[in-house]
Amino acid sequence: MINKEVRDAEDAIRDITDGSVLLLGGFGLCGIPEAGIQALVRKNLKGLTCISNNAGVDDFGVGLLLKKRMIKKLIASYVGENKEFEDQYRAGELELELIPQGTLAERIRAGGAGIPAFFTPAGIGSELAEGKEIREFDGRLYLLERWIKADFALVKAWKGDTAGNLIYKGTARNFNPLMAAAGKITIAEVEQLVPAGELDPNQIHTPGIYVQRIFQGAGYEKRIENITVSP
Amino acid sequence: MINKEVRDAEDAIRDITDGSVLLLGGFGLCGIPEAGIQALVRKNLKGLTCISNNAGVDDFGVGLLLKKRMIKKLIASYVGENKEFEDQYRAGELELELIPQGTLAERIRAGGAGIPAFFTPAGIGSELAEGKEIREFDGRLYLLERWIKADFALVKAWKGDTAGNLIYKGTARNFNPLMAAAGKITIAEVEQLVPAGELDPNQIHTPGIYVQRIFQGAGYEKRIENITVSP
Amino acid sequence: MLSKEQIARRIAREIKDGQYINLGIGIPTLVANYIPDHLQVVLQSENGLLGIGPYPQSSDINPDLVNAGKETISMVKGSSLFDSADAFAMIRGGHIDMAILGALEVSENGDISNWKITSGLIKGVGGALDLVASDAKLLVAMLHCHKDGSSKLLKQCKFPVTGVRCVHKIFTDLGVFSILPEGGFKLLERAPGVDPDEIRNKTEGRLVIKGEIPEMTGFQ
Amino acid sequence: MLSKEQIARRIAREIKDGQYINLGIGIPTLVANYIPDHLQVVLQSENGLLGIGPYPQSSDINPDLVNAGKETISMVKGSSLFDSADAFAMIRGGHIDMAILGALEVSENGDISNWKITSGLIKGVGGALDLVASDAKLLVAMLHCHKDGSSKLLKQCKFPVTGVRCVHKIFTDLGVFSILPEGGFKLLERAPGVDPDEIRNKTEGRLVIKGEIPEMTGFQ
Repeated sequence: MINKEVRDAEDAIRDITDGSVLLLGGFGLCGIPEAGIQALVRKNLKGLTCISNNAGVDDFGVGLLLKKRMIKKLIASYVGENKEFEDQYRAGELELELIPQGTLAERIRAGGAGIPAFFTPAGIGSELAEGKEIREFDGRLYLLERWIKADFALVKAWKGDTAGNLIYKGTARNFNPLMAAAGKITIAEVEQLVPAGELDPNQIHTPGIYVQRIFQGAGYEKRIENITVSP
Repeated sequence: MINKEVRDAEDAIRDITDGSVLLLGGFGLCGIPEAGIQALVRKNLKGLTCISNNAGVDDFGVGLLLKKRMIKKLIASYVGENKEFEDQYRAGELELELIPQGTLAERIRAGGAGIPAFFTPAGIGSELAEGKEIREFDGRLYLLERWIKADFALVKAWKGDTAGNLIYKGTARNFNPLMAAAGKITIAEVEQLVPAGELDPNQIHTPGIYVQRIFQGAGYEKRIENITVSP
Repeated sequence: MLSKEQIARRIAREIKDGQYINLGIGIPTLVANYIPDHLQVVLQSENGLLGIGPYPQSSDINPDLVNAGKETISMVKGSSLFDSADAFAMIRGGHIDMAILGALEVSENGDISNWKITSGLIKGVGGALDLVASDAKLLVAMLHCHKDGSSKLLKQCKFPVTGVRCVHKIFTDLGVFSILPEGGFKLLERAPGVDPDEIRNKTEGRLVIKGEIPEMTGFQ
Repeated sequence: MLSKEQIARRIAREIKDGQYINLGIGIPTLVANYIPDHLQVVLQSENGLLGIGPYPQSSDINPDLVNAGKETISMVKGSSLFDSADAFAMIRGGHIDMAILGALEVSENGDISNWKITSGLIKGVGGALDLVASDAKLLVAMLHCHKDGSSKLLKQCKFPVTGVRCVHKIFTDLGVFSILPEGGFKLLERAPGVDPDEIRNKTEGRLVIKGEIPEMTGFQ
């Protein structure tokens, strides 16, 4: 096996530079690469292109990168809960590309799987179809969509081993496995890092081949966006 | 949860008829739906179209359907170890469509995922590209390939629950999860069937939504094609 | 006139045994509370779960288990977890039987606008585009009118359209409507105490009322 | 002249630390026996495994664990299992660094024919098309000539082509060859006791021999 372990988040993001294109895992604040984002904030880079389903909130997640004005372009499906985003966008300081969530997921999956383009029905009839190739298959219309790849992918898992194998937990899985496969350099942070051989090969969600660097993060806040309880 | 349990293989295949299009899981003889195939043999149907990575061997797996001349058309990636196949093919009694293994897997995955067509580099320059649309993306040539779906999918898993959730074992997973998603009616046979709630939701390989019928098979032979041992 | 909870209760009656259902944010989420116990149905969350259970007890809150509205949830027995590509493969591939969504507007030919828009800015397209383009039967749950009193049942959508000719039925505080093949909202049921004239006044698009329209029962 | 085992031993020297490698059926499978222990490499089986180990002890045979040649195998520590779509996503997506395949023929511009063909009938296309179309560095392992003495290193392939301009290096019982950008087999090394003239006689395609060609070492 190939040992992918690195010291910490700083070490893992050492070659991310101004202008890098990043995939950032997570859905809302669930399953986001907290340690990697904090290390990016400390490094204070500029001109990043960030591909993330959401933009975090003003003081957590991808929102921290927005606040420091590190992001030039954001590619996402939903940027609701973020005032910082709105201000920068209205001031013309931030580019935004909105992509339907399923199309975003499939485009990233395609990037990892070597599929340069595919057809999907999502978006037909909407303004998101403008300028895109439309084709009929079996009497139904579909849009042609391209793959998405990135210089780096930052993903968060529950458990991982030194060979880079990852197991996610609950709905914190979300975009993480797709992004892990679509990053040229994939950086995985985990809550528990174990030696290769300790995880059941049959239960691995992300095979180690997709992960170039792995480290165990500490002090995960795991902030919850909406706490809802049964009476 | 929705209870998908049926009595046995006969009950599960009750509405498969002459001329049905079937997806059959497995790689070689590993992970094949043994009980379902035996029930099909007993039913002695005609004119089936079978999509399976391999054709089994003369007296096991898909080979049993060939022997009874139940198959009109075979769609596969490799049909090496089967003399019965060769005889029928040379006599013009059997149609054959050979598809590169990765393209076969991705076309079935596309069928389950609602992607009517996608581009892949496999086959460029070969005779398998003849008549197919070729397009360049980022300086490289790709073939357009269509989805594959079927009336029925017969898959085999290690464990399953009454909600249709499946867990495979070892390399017996292979084509089974893809096919489970691409069958209009998916019939899963398992070595152990447990009540819904007993499997860890985080370890499910095939979510129950893809499975319409499930039963516990008995007396699995699990024949090995090539026994190889270390000295 | 129905409350939001009553709209959810009415929609719950559309659910059939054995269905896999995706519930959108808002009124659709409330539908889960009214699904009859004798029905076997499974709720999907497009961030990666089949088998949404009720909100957790406060002692069982799990930050790694949220729904598409980012609310903490629980799982029922027989649940399964998966990634976002698999979640939308299920939707796009026609495996989800029914989707219940909120909307800003519906047009008389069944177009829907339901993107989150704040002062002219589209804040998100989310997962709705995949749901409205799928084979799932699409039910819309919304109030009949905007806060300013203007109708949400229109000739043509004014907001950007999420999907075209995709809505099957609409459930508002005033009634239940289907979309006619030739276009137009066909009134199927009236909310208790609401007469057809009120509905006509509050519906901008073509409204078709044929014969006696039954009043919904079970809300007394 | 090298035995099949020696061809495999020679190829093993091409392997670099940290590589993910797919080994085809035949001579390539033998390469696994000669990978130096100090290298961290992972072998992929395209039916769904990363981390192929040696053949099992006879007491550990597991029918649910086979390689792409349908042989019983074992797993090393840190292995992972996945389905066939994921296995080929890895290949197609450029995650596999090197593929070592057998071949029926290679042409001087790097085309490869390696389909299983029995008396004119293509018996299978298998996974080779995806491997040869991927970004994996493609090494070919084969005997230099067919049983009838005819060359397998040709101007143009006679059998149906699996992939075009994809072969990086060829390892035969007679020598090691690279494919020149302008076409042609460049002789890099001779097998012990084989002189360039013999190689020239047995190579139908354009053979380029520049300067002194070193004899392989380590096979005495």
